[in-house]
Amino acid sequence: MTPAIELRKINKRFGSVHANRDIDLVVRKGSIHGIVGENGAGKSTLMSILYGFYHADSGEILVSGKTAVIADSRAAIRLGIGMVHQHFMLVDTFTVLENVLLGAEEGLFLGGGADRARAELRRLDAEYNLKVDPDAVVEDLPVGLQQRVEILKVLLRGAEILILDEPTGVLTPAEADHLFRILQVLRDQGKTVLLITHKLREIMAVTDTVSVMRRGEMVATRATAETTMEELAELMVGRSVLLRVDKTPAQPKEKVLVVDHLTVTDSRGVDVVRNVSFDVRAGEIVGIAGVSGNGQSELLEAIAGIRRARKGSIWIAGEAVDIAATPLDPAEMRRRGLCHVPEDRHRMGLVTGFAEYENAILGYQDNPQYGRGPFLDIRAIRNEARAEIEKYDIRPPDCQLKTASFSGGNQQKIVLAREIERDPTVLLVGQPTRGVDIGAIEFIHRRLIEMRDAGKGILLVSVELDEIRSLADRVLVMFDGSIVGERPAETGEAELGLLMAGVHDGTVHGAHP
Amino acid sequence: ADIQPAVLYDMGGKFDKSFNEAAYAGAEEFKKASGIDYRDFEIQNDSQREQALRNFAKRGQSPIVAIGFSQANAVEKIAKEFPDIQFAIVDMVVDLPNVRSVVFKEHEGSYMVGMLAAMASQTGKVGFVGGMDIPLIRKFACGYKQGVLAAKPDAEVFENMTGDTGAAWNDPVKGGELAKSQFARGADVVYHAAGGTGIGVLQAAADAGKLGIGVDSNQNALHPGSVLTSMLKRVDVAVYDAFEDARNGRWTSGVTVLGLAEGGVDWALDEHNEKLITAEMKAAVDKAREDIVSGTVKVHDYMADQTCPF
Amino acid sequence: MFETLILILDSTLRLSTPLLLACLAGLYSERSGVVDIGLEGKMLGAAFGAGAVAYLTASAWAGLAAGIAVAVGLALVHGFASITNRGNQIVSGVAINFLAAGLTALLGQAWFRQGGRTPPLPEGGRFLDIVFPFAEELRAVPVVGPIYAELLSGHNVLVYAAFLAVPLTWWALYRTRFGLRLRAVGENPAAVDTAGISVVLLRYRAVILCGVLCGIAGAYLSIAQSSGFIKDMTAGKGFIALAALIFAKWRPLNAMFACLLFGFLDAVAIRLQGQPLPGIGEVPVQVFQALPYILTVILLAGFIGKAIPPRASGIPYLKERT
Amino acid sequence: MSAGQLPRWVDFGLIPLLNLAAAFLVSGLVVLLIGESPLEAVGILVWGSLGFGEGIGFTLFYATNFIFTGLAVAVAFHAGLFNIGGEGQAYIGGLGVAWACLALDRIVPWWVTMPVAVLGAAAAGAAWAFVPAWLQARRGSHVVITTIMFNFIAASLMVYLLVNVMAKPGSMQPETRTFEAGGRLPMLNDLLPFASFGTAPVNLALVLALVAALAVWVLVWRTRLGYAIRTLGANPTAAVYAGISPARTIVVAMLISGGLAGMMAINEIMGSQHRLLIEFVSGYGFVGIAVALMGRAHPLGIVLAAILFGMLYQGGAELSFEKPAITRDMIVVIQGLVILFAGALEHMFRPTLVRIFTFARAPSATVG
Ligand SMILES: Nc1ncnc2c1ncn2[C@@H]1O[C@H](COP(=O)(O)OP(=O)(O)OP(=O)(O)O)[C@@H](O)[C@H]1O
Ligand SMILES: Nc1ncnc2c1ncn2[C@@H]1O[C@H](COP(=O)(O)OP(=O)(O)OP(=O)(O)O)[C@@H](O)[C@H]1O
Ligand SMILES: [Mg+2]
Ligand SMILES: [Mg+2]
Repeated sequence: MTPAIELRKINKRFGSVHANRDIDLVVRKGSIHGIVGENGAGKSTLMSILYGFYHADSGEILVSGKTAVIADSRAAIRLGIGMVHQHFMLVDTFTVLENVLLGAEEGLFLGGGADRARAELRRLDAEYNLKVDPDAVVEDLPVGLQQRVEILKVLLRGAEILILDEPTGVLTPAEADHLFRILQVLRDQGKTVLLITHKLREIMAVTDTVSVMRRGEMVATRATAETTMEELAELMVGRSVLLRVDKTPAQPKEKVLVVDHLTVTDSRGVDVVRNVSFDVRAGEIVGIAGVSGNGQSELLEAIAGIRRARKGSIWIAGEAVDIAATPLDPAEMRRRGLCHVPEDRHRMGLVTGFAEYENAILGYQDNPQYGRGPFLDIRAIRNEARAEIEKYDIRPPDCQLKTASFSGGNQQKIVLAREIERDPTVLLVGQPTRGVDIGAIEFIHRRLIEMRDAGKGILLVSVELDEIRSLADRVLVMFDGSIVGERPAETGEAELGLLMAGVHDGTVHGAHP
Repeated sequence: ADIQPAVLYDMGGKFDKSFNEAAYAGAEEFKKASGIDYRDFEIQNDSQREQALRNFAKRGQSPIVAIGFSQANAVEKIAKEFPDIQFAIVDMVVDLPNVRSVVFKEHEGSYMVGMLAAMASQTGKVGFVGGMDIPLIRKFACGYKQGVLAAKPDAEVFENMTGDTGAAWNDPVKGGELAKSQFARGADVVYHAAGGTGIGVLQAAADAGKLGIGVDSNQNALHPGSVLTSMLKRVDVAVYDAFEDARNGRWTSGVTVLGLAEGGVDWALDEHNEKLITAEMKAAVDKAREDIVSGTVKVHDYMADQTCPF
Repeated sequence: MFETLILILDSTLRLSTPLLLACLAGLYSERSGVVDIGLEGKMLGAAFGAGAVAYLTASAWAGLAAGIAVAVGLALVHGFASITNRGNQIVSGVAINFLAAGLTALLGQAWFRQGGRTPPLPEGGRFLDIVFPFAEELRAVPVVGPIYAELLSGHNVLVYAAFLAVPLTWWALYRTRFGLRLRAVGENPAAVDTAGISVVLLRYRAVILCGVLCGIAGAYLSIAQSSGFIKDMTAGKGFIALAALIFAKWRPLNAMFACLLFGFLDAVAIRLQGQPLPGIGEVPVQVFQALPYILTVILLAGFIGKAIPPRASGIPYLKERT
Repeated sequence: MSAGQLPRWVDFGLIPLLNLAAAFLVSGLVVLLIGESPLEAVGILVWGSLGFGEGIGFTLFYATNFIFTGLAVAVAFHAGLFNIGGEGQAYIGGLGVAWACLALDRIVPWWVTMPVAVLGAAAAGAAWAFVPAWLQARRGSHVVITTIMFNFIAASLMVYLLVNVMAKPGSMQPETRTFEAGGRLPMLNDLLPFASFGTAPVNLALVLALVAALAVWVLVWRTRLGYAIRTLGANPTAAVYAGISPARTIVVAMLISGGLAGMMAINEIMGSQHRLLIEFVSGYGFVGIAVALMGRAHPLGIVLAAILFGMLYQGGAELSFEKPAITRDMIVVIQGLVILFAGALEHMFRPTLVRIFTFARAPSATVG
């Protein structure tokens, strides 16, 4: 059978970076083909070339056995190729329908095309169980649903070959499973799927074949059935990797963070955090599990002093902070020993246009050790940044480089280094390993455990159930703004998954209006 | 040897449809009559006033005529630096032995056109549109009001200014709107002292079938039959005379005040507006001219006490 | 009183027309992600082109076409700099303002020798007011009469065009394929690109439309509202239009209301100027000159929330970070 | 934009030169069109601005204005704010200078008046920026609109004050009386023994401008406040995260911006005109936008761009003096072309140069 896709000697440079080097790849029709590799290995670049978003410097692409010239995405779409990008290509201010319609309008005016698209969305929902409200505005949707819109876009255009670039980075296990079931249906319908992911478990679970990339090269292709996670990890990183976190039982001491009856209202006036109470002790990691968009982000932000709480109070290291009354002041929280690794490093945790060393003091710019009076002591800051770079193995080790030029994993390490090295009493951590490759994940997890063992209290928010289960000592599950249950870390995935879906004590709790 | 005359225009530039343009016309006239070429310069900012005067002086240009009251400080300074060069300034007095100062009695000319406006008005309401609310323009407005009231004591005068930035002198659209607003309030004759803005004023008058009055140079021809008259301010004559006197060796320094008596200001009567000016009107303003020249009627000069009693 | 109001509103229409046209022009450009502070320059260039050609041909329509051609030409320069060469859009806009100010005066002087002015337009060179049927007959009818005869009737064709352009723009933006893509490219050009649509072409089309509308705005100034071009005759209207666009949060209907508001404030200030205010008495004329601007600031502070521009505006689209 | 692929001298030397050359090439075509020799015109322009002491003096005098207004735009820009109000802020800044000078010039020497005048200028300019700043910070009113409006309001206020309040009696000119020696900054010519700026009005304010440029550099890149300003400008959510108050930072940045714009008046009013007069800003505030953006909001770039514009102003004046056919409008066209080619089209030659240099460096690396 002719392969769906064949790539021959693809090369791509970005300036001095050789992102793809003589890549050969054969993708069987009607298969799910996984691609793994570290951050910056060149996976996204390769897929973007296939999708006509970038142009290869040299090489050949064959689609269904025929040489294809993919000059732009339009050509790719015409060849039946569809792509869900790692960074969503959605217009946030548009409705779902408008997003789906974009580029598939059928005619100069929107009326008819919109009706057809609506009907088509209903059909796809029926066929694949992909429900979204066509009139919802995309920026109001949780990320999981946003991704669903991306998939719908691809399906609506009748793609035969689907490329998904790190689709599960933002999904809950349940959502991910749902996605994989859809991919399997698609495969069974004869479509071809290219799946990029950092999660080897997923590779093992759904793919038929897997290719490994390292530093711009294609280093191996295996039938999934004939390989192991350990082998893949080693192929990716070039050394053997520990896939499990080693930790000893926690030894919790005094309460360092107490949250009491906290209620947070968002700009639309909806209560997004409802009457939440819990505490974190020194020397333990408390995990908050939940499907994204259930108030975890707002909870973290309220504790960190970034978002105003409507009701409730917080004690940090025994001292009360009346966060509903005092003006918001994240700086004050930091002075009290509460540090915060935000969920979204691009939006909040970093100024990507700054040099690395400048980001090393974000939030601590007023600390006395970084200067005298109103002035900053650049040398002191750089020294500290260099020390962190060394300690956290941030690559490239150049503190004057723009932060945007670091890969996601290294950017995450910059944020972690900054917050952990402040030696906080309480550390809030949101999504510490989102989009980060396994080598870096291993490192980050080890650091968090070390902190715990040094007697810090850590509040960890993650949508990765795996991460929560392997790091946390206690697990709180959030659903629709409330904490719906507390479980020990050993609790099974199934039980936590049910809680996350709002099912507990045998009843289903519907979302509040 | 021939003289080497020069003109320095004010910020509005030599084609401002106003006094700078009149100066340009005078210089051109001289060039045509005498065959002697002249230099000129349009400044772009205040710092160039001195610079340009000095540049002229260094090159031995003389006489150098500076147009506009804003040039006074610069003329004073440079005239001291170059005592052998003849300077003239229009619209302001600089008291130096080598400077001729030419000032105009704009109020007298405005008085005359004010009378004509009042007499031509059916409604007893007339308007005035100025460029910017500065003393010079108030001087125009005040003389005009006095003239209107002299001809029709119960007449009403609407007074508007265009704006407070340089654009006020080049905004025909706003000028037109101001005129229309005055027409809406019942005015049927409108006089402008607003440079390029006035073009819009006269246009609005023509469009509405009302009458406009031009300023500085003869603007009667812009809309024949719709421009009642123009208040002439003979800056052209001042420039021409300065050049001519220097050429003939009749140069005098000191202050020259040009009013009705000297023909420095006047109103325009030509084929474009002769149908609009009745014999009666003409007789009345001729009479007024005599009275002003003889001193029986005194037209109030706003600059004398910074007030306008009307 | 009622009549005064009608007259003020009438004046409002005339004053807001050029603002509205320029504002809509800016809307197309900025909705596509190309910031345009060169509205002023394009309008000025168009006013000159229209004035010059209307004088030479004695045809207002030829003048309009020339005005549009000039503005589109300048718009293409802006497009070349900011779309093709990914230059700084604000710098490019500033450059266009300078170029237009200089070139109109320079060429005007070279061609007509009247100091950058174009000569007064001949018969036919100007858009005249259109009087609706029975306007005069109906004038006497109370309330409706003045509204019909004074307010609705008796404007030139460009005024009607400007106000017609509002629903048209709304329709184009929200009901056509072009509009959908235009809005998308201003928010997230990468999304448009991956949908197989050329970002560059789309933005060029937006910028050209911007030129067309600026062209009409400029022509309105020189060959409809006035009769001829005068140097610098736009007198800051392009900047006010820009302010109106932000005020309107980049939406066509809002744009109309914003421009009407600016026009109205101007008309009121013109009307009030030189009249003693009840209870206050004689007020310096400068107060009235500043009034529209002061009121705008107050309105802005009081009623209009945050204006969030199209997300990608001002940022050149660059897919390969080379 | 990474500059890594081209040698530094190409990036910071050759490319700007090429851009300027392109601007002058097109300007030359326009000059040719009106029947003058472009070569001669360029000669006069360069000679007029740099060829002799007085020309240099004028160039530097204008550059002083542009440094102030350019820095003003740049500081706001770093905070993510587009301050188009430099024109009005500088105009009002003149009030501060005039009040100081009128009060002190007959009593104390200039060096006592100067600090008061500088403070006055900065305070007045800052005050004029305060309302737009406060409205942006508290009400979200777009600073672009409000600063445009405040330019117009400033013009009205100044006409009122100059005509009705501050004018010297009996004068046609809306201007204050001329300051005495105690209200005049010394000319650089008199200050520096070796200088030969002739009668050019370049004065001590130039030094002040350079100090301001240095201070802005320190402020933006070496202080905690500057860090806060840049963080806010680059990523407002990150600023909130970092405990930086957006409202406070907006107001502070705008006050500094307005203060810098206001200080332009020191050069014009105390340094050159020695009286407050109507419309003295005459567009320097707007040119500041171009200067700031061409200088990439960096003080050094701004100083260089300011000198370039100073050259265009002064050389342009000489040019239209020498060649009456080249009117002042021609100079505006040339300025526009320089802004276009050296500013907006700055990347035009880049791809070509990259190709040339990559080829030169690795001739064997065949591509495509
Ligand atoms: N638009 C771009 N401009 C310049 N260089 C780029 C660009 N995109 C990618 N690169 C370079 O290409 C290399 C490969 O990047 P790519 O995004 O393909 O990695 P990836 O394998 O998808 O990594 P990740 O797992 O983090 O998504 C990077 O190291 C980077 O240096
Ligand atoms: N301006 C640039 N020039 C060269 N390389 C760059 C530049 N910007 C980013 N890169 C490289 O591109 C690679 C991918 O960048 P990107 O921001 O996509 O990181 P990422 O690993 O995909 O992060 P994330 O997972 O958060 O998306 C990084 O390895 C980085 O070194
Ligand atoms: Mg990737
Ligand atoms: Mg990535």
